[in-house]
Amino acid sequence: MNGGELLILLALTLPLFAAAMIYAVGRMPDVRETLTLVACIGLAIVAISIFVRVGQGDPPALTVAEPLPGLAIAFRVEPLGALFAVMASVLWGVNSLFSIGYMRGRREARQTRFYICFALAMFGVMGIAFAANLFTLFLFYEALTFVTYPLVTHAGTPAARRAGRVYLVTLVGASVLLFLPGIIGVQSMAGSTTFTPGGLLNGRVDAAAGSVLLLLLVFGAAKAALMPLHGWLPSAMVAPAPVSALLHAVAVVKAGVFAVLKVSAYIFGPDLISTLPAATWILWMAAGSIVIASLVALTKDDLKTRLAWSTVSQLAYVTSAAMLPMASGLVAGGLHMVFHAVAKITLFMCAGAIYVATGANRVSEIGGLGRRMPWVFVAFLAASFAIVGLPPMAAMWSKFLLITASFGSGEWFTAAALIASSLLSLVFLMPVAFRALFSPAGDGAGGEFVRPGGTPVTSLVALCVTAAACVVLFVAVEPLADYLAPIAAVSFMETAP
Amino acid sequence: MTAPVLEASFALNVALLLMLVVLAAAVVWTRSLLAAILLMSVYSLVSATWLMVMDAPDVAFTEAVVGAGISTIVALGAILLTRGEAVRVSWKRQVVPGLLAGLVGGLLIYAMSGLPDFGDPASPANSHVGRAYLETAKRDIGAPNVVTAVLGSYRGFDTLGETVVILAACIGVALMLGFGPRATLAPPAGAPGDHHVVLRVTAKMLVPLIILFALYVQFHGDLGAGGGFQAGVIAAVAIILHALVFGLRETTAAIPPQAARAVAALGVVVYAGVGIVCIVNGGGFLDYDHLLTPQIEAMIPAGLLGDPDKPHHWGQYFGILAIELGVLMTVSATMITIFYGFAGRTIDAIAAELRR
Amino acid sequence: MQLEALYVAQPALTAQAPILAIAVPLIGACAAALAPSGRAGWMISVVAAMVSAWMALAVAGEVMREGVILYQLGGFAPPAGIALRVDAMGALIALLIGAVGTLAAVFSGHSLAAEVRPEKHTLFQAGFLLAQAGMVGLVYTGDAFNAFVFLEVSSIGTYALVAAGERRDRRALPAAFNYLIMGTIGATFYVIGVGFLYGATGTLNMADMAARLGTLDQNAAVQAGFAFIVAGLGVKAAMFPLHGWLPGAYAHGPSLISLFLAATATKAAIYLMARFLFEVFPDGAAFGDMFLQWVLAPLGAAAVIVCSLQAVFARELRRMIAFSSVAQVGFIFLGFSLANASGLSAALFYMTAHGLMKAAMFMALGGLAISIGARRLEDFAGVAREAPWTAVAFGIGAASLVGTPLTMGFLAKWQIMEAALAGGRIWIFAVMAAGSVLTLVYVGRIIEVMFFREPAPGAPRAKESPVGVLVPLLILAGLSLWFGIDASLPQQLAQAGAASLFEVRP
Amino acid sequence: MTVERLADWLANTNPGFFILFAALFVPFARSNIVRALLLVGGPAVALVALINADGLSLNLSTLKILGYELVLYRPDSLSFVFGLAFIIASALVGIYSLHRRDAMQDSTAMLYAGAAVSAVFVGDLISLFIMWELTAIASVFQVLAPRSQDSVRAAMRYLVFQISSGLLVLAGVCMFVSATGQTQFALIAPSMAGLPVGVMDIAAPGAVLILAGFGIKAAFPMVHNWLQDAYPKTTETGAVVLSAFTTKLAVYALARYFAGLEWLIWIGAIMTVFPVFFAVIENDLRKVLAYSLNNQVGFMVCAVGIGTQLAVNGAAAHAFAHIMYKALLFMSMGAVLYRTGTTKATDLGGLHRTMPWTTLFCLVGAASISALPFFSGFVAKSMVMSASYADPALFVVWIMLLFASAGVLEHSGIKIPYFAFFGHDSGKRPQEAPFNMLMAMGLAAALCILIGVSPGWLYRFLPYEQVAREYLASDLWTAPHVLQQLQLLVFAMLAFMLLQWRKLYPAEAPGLILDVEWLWRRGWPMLTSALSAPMRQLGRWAGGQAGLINGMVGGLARQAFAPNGWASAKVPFSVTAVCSLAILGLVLAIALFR
Repeated sequence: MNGGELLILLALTLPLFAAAMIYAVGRMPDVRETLTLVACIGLAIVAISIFVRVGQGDPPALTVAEPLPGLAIAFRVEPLGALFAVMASVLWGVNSLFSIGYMRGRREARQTRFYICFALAMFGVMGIAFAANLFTLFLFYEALTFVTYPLVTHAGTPAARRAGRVYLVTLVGASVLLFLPGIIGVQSMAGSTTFTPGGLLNGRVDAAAGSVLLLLLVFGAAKAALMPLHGWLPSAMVAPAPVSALLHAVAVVKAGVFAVLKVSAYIFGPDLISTLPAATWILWMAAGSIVIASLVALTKDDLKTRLAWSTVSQLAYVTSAAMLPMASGLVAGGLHMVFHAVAKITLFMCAGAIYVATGANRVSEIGGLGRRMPWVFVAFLAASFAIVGLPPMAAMWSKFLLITASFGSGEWFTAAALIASSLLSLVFLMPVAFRALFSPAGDGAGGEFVRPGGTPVTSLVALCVTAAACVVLFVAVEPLADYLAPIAAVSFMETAP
Repeated sequence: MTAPVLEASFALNVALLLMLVVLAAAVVWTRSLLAAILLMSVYSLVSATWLMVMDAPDVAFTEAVVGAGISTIVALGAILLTRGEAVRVSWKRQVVPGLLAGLVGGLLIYAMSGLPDFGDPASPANSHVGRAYLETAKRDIGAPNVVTAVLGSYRGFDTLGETVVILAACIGVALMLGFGPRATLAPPAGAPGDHHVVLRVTAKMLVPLIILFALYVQFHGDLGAGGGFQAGVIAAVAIILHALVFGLRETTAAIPPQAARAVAALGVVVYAGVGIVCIVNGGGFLDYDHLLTPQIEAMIPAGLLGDPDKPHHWGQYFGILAIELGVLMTVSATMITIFYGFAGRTIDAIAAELRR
Repeated sequence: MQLEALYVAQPALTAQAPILAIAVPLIGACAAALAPSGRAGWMISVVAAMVSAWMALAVAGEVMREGVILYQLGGFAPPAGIALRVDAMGALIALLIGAVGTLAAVFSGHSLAAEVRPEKHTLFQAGFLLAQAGMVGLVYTGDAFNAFVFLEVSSIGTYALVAAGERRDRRALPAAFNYLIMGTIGATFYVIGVGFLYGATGTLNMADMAARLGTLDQNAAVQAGFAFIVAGLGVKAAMFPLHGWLPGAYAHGPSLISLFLAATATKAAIYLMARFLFEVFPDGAAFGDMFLQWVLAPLGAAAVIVCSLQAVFARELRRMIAFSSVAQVGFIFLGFSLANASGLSAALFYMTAHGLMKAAMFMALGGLAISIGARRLEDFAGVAREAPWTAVAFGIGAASLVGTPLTMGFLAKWQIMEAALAGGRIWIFAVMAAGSVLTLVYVGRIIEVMFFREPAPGAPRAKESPVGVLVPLLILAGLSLWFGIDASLPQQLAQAGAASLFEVRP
Repeated sequence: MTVERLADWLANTNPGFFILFAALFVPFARSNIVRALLLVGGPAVALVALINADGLSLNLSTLKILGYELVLYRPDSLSFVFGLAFIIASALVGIYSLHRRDAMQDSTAMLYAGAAVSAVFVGDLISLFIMWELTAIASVFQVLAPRSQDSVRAAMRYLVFQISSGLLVLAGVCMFVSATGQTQFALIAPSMAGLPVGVMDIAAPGAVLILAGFGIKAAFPMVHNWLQDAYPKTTETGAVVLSAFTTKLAVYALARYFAGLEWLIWIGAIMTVFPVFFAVIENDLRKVLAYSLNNQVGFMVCAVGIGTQLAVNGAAAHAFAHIMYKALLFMSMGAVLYRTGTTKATDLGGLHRTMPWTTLFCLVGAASISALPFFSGFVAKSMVMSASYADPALFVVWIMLLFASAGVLEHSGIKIPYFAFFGHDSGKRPQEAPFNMLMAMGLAAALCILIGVSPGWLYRFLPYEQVAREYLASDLWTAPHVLQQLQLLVFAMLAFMLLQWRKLYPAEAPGLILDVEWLWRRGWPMLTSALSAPMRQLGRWAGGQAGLINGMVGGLARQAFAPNGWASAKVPFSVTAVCSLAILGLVLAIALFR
């Protein structure tokens, strides 16, 4: 077993091991949470090592088993996956920090199960990130659905159970009805499902079959919440804030768009995508998603629901990116995946911090709160800027690339949707921070803190870190983009004038 | 039907078949279950006659014994436990099934056209395997009755299976009816036992005779119609007669239900055991030619079984004999078990069980 | 795993293995019937079933090495004598029967005590062994009439065995009666069909029959025979809408029987139907193709959709799973209806997968039934907390049923769907997908209740299954998982079996 | 060595960055001295850096991002004059706001100034966009600073306009870049007389979008309301900050990319004219200034549109002068607001008694905006007027500008000082403005006078220095020029007095005057309330279509398959038996007849 295989194995087993250990020490909260943090750090180190190796042109690979000939459980890391893994593992750490404050602050029940499921979710994410073929990706993709189900239903209320049912039915239903058929279609057309640079199906399918497969695979990745398969995401907001933060802003939904990106880059390839009419249809759907979800977000008073709708809109950015018949779109999508994750997790953590401190979860209740919770709302403001795509937030770059790519490929419709959605995001996000920070005190139900002392310090640290990351990544965009360039087989240095 | 000759047998055939049709219609028609059972018994008898006319004595024998005999008794026992009349079913609910049955029947008659003519010597049934049996049975088996040769040896595995089916039925009945409280089939109180003295005396005389006949049928199977199945049923009839006349307690004292079940199982053991012995002796399962090892054959006194120099089939001979014994045991014991199962299960006993 | 390298018995024993796989449980049944106590009966049952499974394994190895095995009974060459004729397909199904039978026998030690009156135990074990012997015989035999005999051997006993569930659930009696009537209709149809074929060909040996039928596909008697055989086997295989007997029989019978029947009974009938469809009747006969395309496939699809929906709305857990079995038969028929090697191979694989997972699910319920006599779904609320291992094993079976990756069920669905796609039958593909979703819905309901719901106050508390139940249960669940990761054993057999029927090399 | 390197570094870094950098520390400055040092020091360093800039060497500082070359610093004579003005304004603002201790407002004001300075010095479209958006973001905090419900709402409206502008620019830039691959303005088109102005062809892809984006920021007619809406709602310092940068940055961008575009002439002309009417009747003096700001920017836009070397000079000079005197005017009004709490004309009057210095500085500002000779306005505006006069085709425009000049004289030059400091005595006797305010005002006033008296100082920095020198030498101080301006002044004064005396001066509307703003302030809520029902419907649909399907399909299925439904009622075996017969018949029929 060489170092690369060991690293992949570590990345996969570390979360599992952590889950087992957390279970074992479940009765001792301090040990349990220390353990979680240690695991987070460990996983982040492993993920970063893999990231570095990929950057050095030495991508780790590992084949675990081959249930049927041509159907292997195999891993092979490529830049997008490495980036995804680093993003998820690092944010897991941040989010764990946040969770500790949140869960203790709320005195939530079943905390051990909560941490276990998080660790298991990371297992799923690592598998998705490193999968060498669609089948393996599917495997972990499903695993991720199932291990996050207990988190969605964490509250155990009828509403939570109902949301959990919607969650499962939509995600697994789409997987079974669309994604899996798509994979089988790929397998039967190409004889394998291995992610191949330049596109596995490129040159092997005609436009009709390719279109059908593309539709199946893109809509099948329902975690990407492309309308009309987005309903699960807002309803999953019954989950505790850390779950919304890590899973429904980062891991789960990003697994969806990650799958879409992988499919686009490695199963179809930019060349094939550019010839498929279905890609255009999906672009239209995505554009519709972007605008409609933003409009709906405007009408939501519940903060987390509003954020969830914004996520629906933002995820459609990445889907659009994957469908653009232009290689640089893929890079834009990959970047946006990361940048949006950092921003959205901040917003959700802020929402959680507000909730844990004051019990307020509606936009109309937070007027003037900013005076007592300045850090939270400043972070919220920064992340809002990032969602809108304003400098100096990293998301500006991905949006810029995306719009450029849309215009470059003649998809002005997508570009218009992106512009419109930016403006709409501005309208539904900015007032939150503005009202909290700049309205006179006592505008809303300010009242006393539910939790003495307000937001727990660990939570505060976590959200400030990610808010700062939004800015830091603005400067670090260039290396990231260069890192991702191989997935689209483009080099910015060469193709850009 | 190449030549439209109105032979006697043809007329007989037509008459018998018409009777069968009428009987079947009557069975469907009548709502009295008792009448239906009796009509079915008659039906069996007529069809046995018809089979006889068709030159199938073995089948006719079996039909007479099983269809007209034992199943009637069992069915009679069964209606003791239920109502005497069938539920009236609205004719409307019979329309669709009736039409369907008519349709399928019509299709079947149409399909008959694909079958060869009756008695056609060139028909596949007569020219292929059937012909082979006739040609080789004597040489391979040595049994004069080809039917027995086929049942006992060529297709002995089928017969084993059928025996097992009977054992399965035995087990099934025993499982469902064989346990739990029951009234003994004693003579009703107030009716003195010697009331049926003629019956008793006759029965006492008949039972051994029936058993003897059963043994004849059993051992004559090699030569003529008969064999373990028929013999088993006949033997069971003797026991059942005993129970009917002398009361279940008397009979169970002689042959306990457990013993009957054990014999049924042992019958199959005997049958299958023969097969295993063949294997142990180096042959295949039920390959009677390997039943007797040369050492055993050497122990048989010369001349006992005929000229040792002529081609002989002792293995086949003993094998068929042994399996027929197994069949006899299983069949008779099963019939007795079934009878035991039904007999004495009065409504009261079932109610008591339900209350439990 | 390379089956060719599998030598589990002496060559002399291997040569006799096909008949021993049948005869040992047969004799074992007699011995069990004679056994002095239920305990002894149980031990006999376990040993006999185990030997049968062992022999089935030996046969499977031999088949992979040698191709088709012919075993002449009575030393007579077919068509005069009866012969066992085992190909890879039969070896696979027999292996399934043997394995499930063995584990079920082990399991019965505890479950019978809870569900069947003590005095019936010996006979019950005897009936169970007979059923097993009958099914192996049915699978191994190369003779059409012999198959009928074994069909009856396997059925007659089970009617009563289902009825023996009456101690716990009085509805077992009408269910058994239903089963008896329908089973008999099926068997009668079958034997009438065989009669037609005999009339047309003069032989009962399937291979011989196939050879002689080659030119007879225009013969009305052959066509009638075909109709009777497929309809009769359709009843036995619970082909929609002839499945009326199944839900009751599975839901109300004793756990042992539910599990054994669910895993094997319909499989054996389907297997026989496959033999007739693809081997006995001439290739490309119009009626065969028409049947596959216009009867079997639509009925299979209807089963998938309707019975899955029935399962979704069922209230009793075992009934739910029983409906699911009918739906799964539909999946298998869909695979068959593709009428090519990959479709058949996939269907065979599916049969194996379904056998293992359904056995696990019913066995888990049986294990729970020892402590709680629950029927309704709600009664199982929160059992995962009280009986985690049992619940997990059930969950694995259920996951396989849904087609969760890394379970055998996934690979099974995958193969059928891939075959459907390769065969250009998009609608079958779509029905499969829709059926999978419906499966997910009802399995999701069960899992949610078992794992995520709090038990109702005052409800009887479940207890973890005893070791005697847990061990076979976990083995079954483990097999579902193991073959989900390394499916080479069933895959090789299924592929070889399908290939030999369609005479293509894999 | 180190000193050299430091100088080199200074000379090669965008001066705006120093201000941005300094701004980051402002929130953490606890002591007043440090704060003052930062607020003034940042611009000072920037000024040093700017003056140190080694000429016009291209690509002084570039950065590659995503394959595009960002030119972070590319000074030339056009950007120099704007940058200089911004830096000076930034320092003035810093001084002016020293009396407040509002870290948020100070730091964002500085960020804003820094972004604006950076924006004029960057050399490519992408960087311009980034800075463009930064000014928008940073400036909104000025509007928020009063921390009232009203200001939050105004801030939202303001931000929507600013970000819309940015997004239009972004869309245009993306379109342009994707079509041409070119981002550096210096490389887009050949320079005009050695200076890259008006580099973008309006027919180029995305150019219209970019122009629209610039237009919003320049407060083109119909999209000007954000200005009048937001400025008067700010704190006393906020309006000063806002007035200095945003619109002038837009003018710079217009000059850089669209100089010579004929549309701009007319847009500018209209911009100069229409605010006059509103300004005359407006009661809130800061709002009057906002309208006048609009009007002044109109002159610049018009000049940019004319696009001759003289016109561009005029635009730049006017921008420079305007920043100074408009800041001065807003500062004086800010002082009034600070001391009296209002800037309503109806509530003020007679403040000169207690606020003499403020009155004086205000008068300097008024004189400047009125283009009184020897004040800065005259020096700058003349150039624009001459440029328009030079082309006979633009006679109408010249008339419009003339009218607007009279108008601005009336409402800014006379009305503001008159109503605030003289006029009827309101009885208010506020204190003189704080020292820091006075100092800032004094510096601004000094600059106004300096430029007015010695225009050569400003003309040196103009984009086309040679043309400016010639103009100074031959045109500026000619009699007709000066006389014309004085006549205008005298007659406007007379008219004002006459009207005031006869009580014919239009009364200040005490309420809120809504112009096209109506569209945004009233129309938008009406639109949203009209749309909210369908939107909610949309939301319900989008959120609940799963439930809908569930309801329909599930209902049907439930009917059929519920334990008592028709499809799951227990089937008696007789039915199954009949079914088996039916299937048999079916298969039989198929087999027999196909």
